[in-house]
Amino acid sequence: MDFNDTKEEAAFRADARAFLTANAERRAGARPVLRQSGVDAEAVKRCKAWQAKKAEAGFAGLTWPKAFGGREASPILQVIYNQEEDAFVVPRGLYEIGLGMCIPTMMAYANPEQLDRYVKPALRGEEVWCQLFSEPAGGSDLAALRTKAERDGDDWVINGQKIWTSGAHLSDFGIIVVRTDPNKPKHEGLTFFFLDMKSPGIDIRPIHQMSGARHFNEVFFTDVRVPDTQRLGAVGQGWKVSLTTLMNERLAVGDVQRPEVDDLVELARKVRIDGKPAIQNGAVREKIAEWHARSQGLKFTRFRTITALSKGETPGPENSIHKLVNASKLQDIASYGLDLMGAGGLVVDDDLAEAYAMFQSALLSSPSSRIAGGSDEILRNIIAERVLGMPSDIRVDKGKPFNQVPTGKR
Amino acid sequence: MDFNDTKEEAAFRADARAFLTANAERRAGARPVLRQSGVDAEAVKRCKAWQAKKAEAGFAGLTWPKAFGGREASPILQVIYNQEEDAFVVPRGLYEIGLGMCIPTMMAYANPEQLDRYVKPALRGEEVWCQLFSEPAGGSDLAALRTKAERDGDDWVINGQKIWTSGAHLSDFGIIVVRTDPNKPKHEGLTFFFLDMKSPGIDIRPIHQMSGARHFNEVFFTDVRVPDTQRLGAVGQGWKVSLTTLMNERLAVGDVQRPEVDDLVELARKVRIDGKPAIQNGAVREKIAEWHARSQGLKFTRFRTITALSKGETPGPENSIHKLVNASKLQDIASYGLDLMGAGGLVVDDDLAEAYAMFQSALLSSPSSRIAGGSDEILRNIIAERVLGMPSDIRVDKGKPFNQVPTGKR
Amino acid sequence: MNFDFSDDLKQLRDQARRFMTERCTPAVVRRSLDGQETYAADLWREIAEMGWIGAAIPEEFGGAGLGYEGLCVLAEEMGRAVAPVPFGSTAYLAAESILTAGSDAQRHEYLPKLADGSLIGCLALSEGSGNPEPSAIHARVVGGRLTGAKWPVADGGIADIAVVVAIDEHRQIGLFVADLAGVRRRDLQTLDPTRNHARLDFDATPVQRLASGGGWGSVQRVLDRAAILFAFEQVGGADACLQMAREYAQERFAFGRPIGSFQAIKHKLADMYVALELARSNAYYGAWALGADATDLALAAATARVSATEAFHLASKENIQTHGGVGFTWAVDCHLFYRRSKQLGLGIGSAPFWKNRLVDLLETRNVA
Amino acid sequence: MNFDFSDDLKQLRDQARRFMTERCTPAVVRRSLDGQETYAADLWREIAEMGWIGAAIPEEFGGAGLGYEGLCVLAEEMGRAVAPVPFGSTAYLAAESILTAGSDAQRHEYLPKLADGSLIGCLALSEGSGNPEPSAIHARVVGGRLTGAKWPVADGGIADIAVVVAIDEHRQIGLFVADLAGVRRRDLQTLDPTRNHARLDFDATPVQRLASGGGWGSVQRVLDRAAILFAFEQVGGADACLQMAREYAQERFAFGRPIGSFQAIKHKLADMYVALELARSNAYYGAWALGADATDLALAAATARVSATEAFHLASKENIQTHGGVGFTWAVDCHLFYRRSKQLGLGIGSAPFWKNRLVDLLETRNVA
Repeated sequence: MDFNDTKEEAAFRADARAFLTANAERRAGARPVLRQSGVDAEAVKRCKAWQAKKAEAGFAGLTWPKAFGGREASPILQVIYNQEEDAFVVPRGLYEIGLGMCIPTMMAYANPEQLDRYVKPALRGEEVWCQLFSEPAGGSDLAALRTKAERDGDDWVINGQKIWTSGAHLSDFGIIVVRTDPNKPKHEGLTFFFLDMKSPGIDIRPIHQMSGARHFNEVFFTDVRVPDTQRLGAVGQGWKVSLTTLMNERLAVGDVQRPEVDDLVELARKVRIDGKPAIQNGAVREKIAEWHARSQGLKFTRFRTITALSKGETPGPENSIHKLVNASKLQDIASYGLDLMGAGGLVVDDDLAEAYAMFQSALLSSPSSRIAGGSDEILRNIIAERVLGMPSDIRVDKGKPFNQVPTGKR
Repeated sequence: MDFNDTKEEAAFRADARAFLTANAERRAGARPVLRQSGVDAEAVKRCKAWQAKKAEAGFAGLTWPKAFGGREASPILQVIYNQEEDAFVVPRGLYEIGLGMCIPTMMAYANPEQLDRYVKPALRGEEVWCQLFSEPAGGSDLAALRTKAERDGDDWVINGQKIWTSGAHLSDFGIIVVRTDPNKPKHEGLTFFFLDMKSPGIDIRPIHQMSGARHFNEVFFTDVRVPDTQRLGAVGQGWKVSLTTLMNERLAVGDVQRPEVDDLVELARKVRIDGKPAIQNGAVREKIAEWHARSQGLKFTRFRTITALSKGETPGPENSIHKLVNASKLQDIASYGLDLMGAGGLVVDDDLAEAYAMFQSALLSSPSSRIAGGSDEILRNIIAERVLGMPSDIRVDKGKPFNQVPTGKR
Repeated sequence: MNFDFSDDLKQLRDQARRFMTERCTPAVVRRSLDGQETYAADLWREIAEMGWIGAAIPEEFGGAGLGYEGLCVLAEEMGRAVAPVPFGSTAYLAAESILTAGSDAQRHEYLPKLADGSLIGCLALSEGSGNPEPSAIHARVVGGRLTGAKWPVADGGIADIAVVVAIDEHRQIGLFVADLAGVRRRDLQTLDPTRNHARLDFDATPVQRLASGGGWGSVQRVLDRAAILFAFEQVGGADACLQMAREYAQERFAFGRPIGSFQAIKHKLADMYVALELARSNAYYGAWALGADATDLALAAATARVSATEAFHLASKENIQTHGGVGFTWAVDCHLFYRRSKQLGLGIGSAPFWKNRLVDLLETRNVA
Repeated sequence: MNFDFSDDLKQLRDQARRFMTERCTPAVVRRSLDGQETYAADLWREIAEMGWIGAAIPEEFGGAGLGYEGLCVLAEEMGRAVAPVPFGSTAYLAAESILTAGSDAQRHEYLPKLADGSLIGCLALSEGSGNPEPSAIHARVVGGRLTGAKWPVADGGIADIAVVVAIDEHRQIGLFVADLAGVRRRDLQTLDPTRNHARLDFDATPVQRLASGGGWGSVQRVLDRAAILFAFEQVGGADACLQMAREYAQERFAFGRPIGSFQAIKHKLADMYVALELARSNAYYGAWALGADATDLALAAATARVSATEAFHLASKENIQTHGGVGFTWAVDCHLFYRRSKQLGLGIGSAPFWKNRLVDLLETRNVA
């Protein structure tokens, strides 16, 4: 075992740090960066400027082919860049899905002219992409989507509704999977496209979350035309293409969410139990110890994944562990921190709330963490089936034409 | 709300207490009564003598019809008798299944001559009964039993194996459910009998549990003949009869298992953390509080059930709560108590172990509590389906002939 | 033994449930959530007219004299409806403080007006972060005048009077009644906007001391009694969450079947049910202890509070989880319960506080 | 970065796994369980011959000089096989104590014999109930002679030498080596009969002090280092349980389908897997810290210990649960792991002890 960089890695790390030092501000103080309300117009400008700079310097799309502006670097260099970037304040939240999921799908399925047209502008941040998969009736059953596309000459005509689309209102293009044959079984009647988000007939409405955030959207399609040339993969092969996209989702690693254990330690030094700092209380200590062990376990599990990556191995669904453990831990730490504050924990006013109100904020945002991008229950299923080889759930819809599968009232 | 006895209840309570005071020793000291190794020959004698005395005095079969030696009393009187008996040392473990499950089933299905022959001897403790339902291949899927009975003249001939039969080696008679038609779906091919446990062809072998206990048995049947007159219910109606038996199982309330929360409090006063009694440690206190709240919740839930009973309502599967909560609590308290003892917690020698080794003993017996008589998982299913109205699990064996249902290697 | 509410009280419960279902709809709750109103004043007036605020106040002080079991039954329905009214602050805290610690004159002065809704009451205890404890009380009464900041005070922004925990000239803890007219107040933003919370800045405010409200014991006594009533509100809220989750799980399909047919959901609901039933049983015992002024009232209160806080927290968060994506939207009602769960769970001391107190009481009992 | 064992060590692991699978079968373990033998002496001899006991002992003291990562890899396999041998007592506790606290002469005297299996070692720390702490040490050395009772001592009944924690004439804690020939011992009955445990009654037994074994710090240092090796044994045991449960769930049918197709079982296994992977990752970091003698070794050790204890406890009890009825029989092997889980979990201080220590270290680190 060895935690040191190789010579090549060290050189790259120095380059990255030099670039960041020259172009960004070092992070200081403990105030967490919260992304409650998504990205506003000002933030969009900052994001665009930063992405352009990053691409210019060759730090965007590190692992991508050189032909597309990348460096064909090992994934470990991406990890190193991320580690370095974490120490700086840089604008985020606009390109993760486009560059992490949409463009990789394009690279696997689009034709050379299309790649020529779309990849570099995306990399330079000039065009923003979103992903249109989820639907109201789908939920955990992602493939149970009903938005339909019907062939009309050289075009397809899309009608229906997508939901949970991050950044739809800021996007230029989107990738979408739709049902083109409802008489086929669920996974077989789907087809995949990319489309212009400014097309006539697209109506985007932000979703107001309980946390106050509004970065997800509902997207309604009324007779939206997409040329057949923008189809990715064969007709009826949409599910296969979607899996490519989703595979890339699992590789993307989320932000560190606050409060972390250290924030709880900080709080427990400050609030008092029976006149003494809470951190002296045995119950508080046990909880801190348990969450610390879990945090460290996740951190080192990621180190093991990075090691596997750098040896050219593909990390498996073991990564599901990360979100499964983290989301509940966040909710539990948030709730427990508030318990330590007593009634004062209710208050979120800036001038009165403890710890920048991050515990309160996490209490309200953590329920979505346990659901979005694969619920706790789905993640446990994934681990049981794909890692441990358990049989899949009994599928009553298997092989049935999609339009004959029972549906509920909700 | 009122915790006082009615006049009738108070009079009965006084009677019961007088009977117990005259005939049994009051329980003293904290040493728990453990039933690790079942009932030995000496204990059988004591059980028989006590049951005879109880029946003589009219405290056995309180709720049974007078014709069978009962008092036709309200269930609340049974509860009162049990409360009183709990304060005395009385021998237990031999009649619970016979009187609680077997004879009630007989009362529902046997003919008058049979009841005349069997009920009173059972009530007086002269004859012991056992219940032969579970099979190795069944487990939670109780009805998936394979022991078969074939008609031969006026008899049926039984071949196969039962398991988890409490007290089989001490029993005179047993009730048994067997498969009489393997071509019918699982629940439809069963038939129910009672039989003489001394019949030729019955081979009884005790099961050695991890806790050291041996009160369960395997029972092997080789060409065991049972007259058709000992059939209970119609041919093919065995499952329906079994449900009568099992319904009575849910009404039986288990012994209080030690260690209880008070035992943990006692231990926590004695063992030390950082030179101070463990009970001063915040973590220990939180756990005690949580378990106390759960214990009390169960106690008062039982009070609510008793109230319902005394109003003539039938308690529902809500009773499943009791075993579900208690079994895990027992395992958790046992494990935590040992944690407080540190390495010393390993020791079970009588002269050195803390608290009569009841924590160690419970660590080894609690796994069976979480499984026997309905596993945690089955109990959650029962609560979800029968109390909360959730749909049943998808049944792939539904309607299939039993001999075509897939089986595994174990 | 009869461990159940009387038929009369069951009728009261059914009546309250019907009334709240009709008048305290989610739309009403959301008017407070969205800041259109500070609390549901119309609803509050109707509740007052029915005599519910004074359910446990003896008739001689203008109450309905239904006893504590009556108040418990109503509390459960307030919780079930996430009612945006100062019911708990007025009935469980202010009125109870005055009833248990006030002189006869004080009772006659305040209780009839609290009972008929002409005064809203609150308890001003907290001074910022931390659970209740004597050393955290700095507000001080000198010469009958109170100075100090109290926050958050539930319903402090809409209350007419506050029962204030403060220290006197001799540094002894006492309970004091303050008229809030003229006191500087500021509404606070909190996790649960459906209940008003304020910061009260007392500056030589004239107060009168509750006759027997001396020492931390008198504060704890108020909290103990309130804990049982809070437990009923929490049980009501938890029950509502379980019912929402049940219905959703039966009606929502995934993979061609109701999600309630998946064991992950079934077992989650079973766990919610188990926690709720344990909490309900402990709350029932608390109701009895409150009515009978039992010797183990304090232990019964701590036990009920610990169970109920756990049950509502579990039910409110797993109700969201059962709902999936829509569960965490503003438009769906799940979060109303999740917020209220924390509001009730922190309000009079959080779970760690009550667990510690429970063991204090267990220790005393076992020694005695 | 390379956060994985080297190919050489992976080979060692595979070799050890094959060897243990073949030689340390359940039948061998059961000979100790049933009391037919105190420990698997033949197996122990073979383990010694392969040089595993001295894996981390430098070659100059007769060891294999594989470093700590080598010992970690072997520890995992001992845990997986529930090995009924004094590996931990000899290699992680006795040899490590002497290596880290002994003089050069002491190292030369004992380590080669511990490494080649001619001496079995143990650590005599506990004096009855309670987790390790200085005030619980009463055994006393006066004039080079030790008096006091130590129990339970893992492998104390079969060991040749013990490293004993005792106080000296100046009431200072020290580490002392005692030859156990002639010391009165009594084998104890414990939760895990597959490991020997004894009570040692020292009565003016001659001992020699380990040169730098002074103060509680030296004891804690031994425990810290051992905690990482214990964590690997626990990870090995937890992994074995998960594999058993997996296989059973795939092969056992109920209601016409493998029980592993029910979410109740799937999600249980997923939870076991998650706990195991977190524990494994923390143990890996511990292995690195041990090899590098890192500054945060103590924190890494406490973290690894907390995770591994939790993972093995969970895996061993839920493996039984997955097996259903046969799971709690004597004849099926599930209980071997359940017993060993508690043996390893209590042996060098239980979870509460290590959680408290973890936070001690966090506090120090955050202040620094």
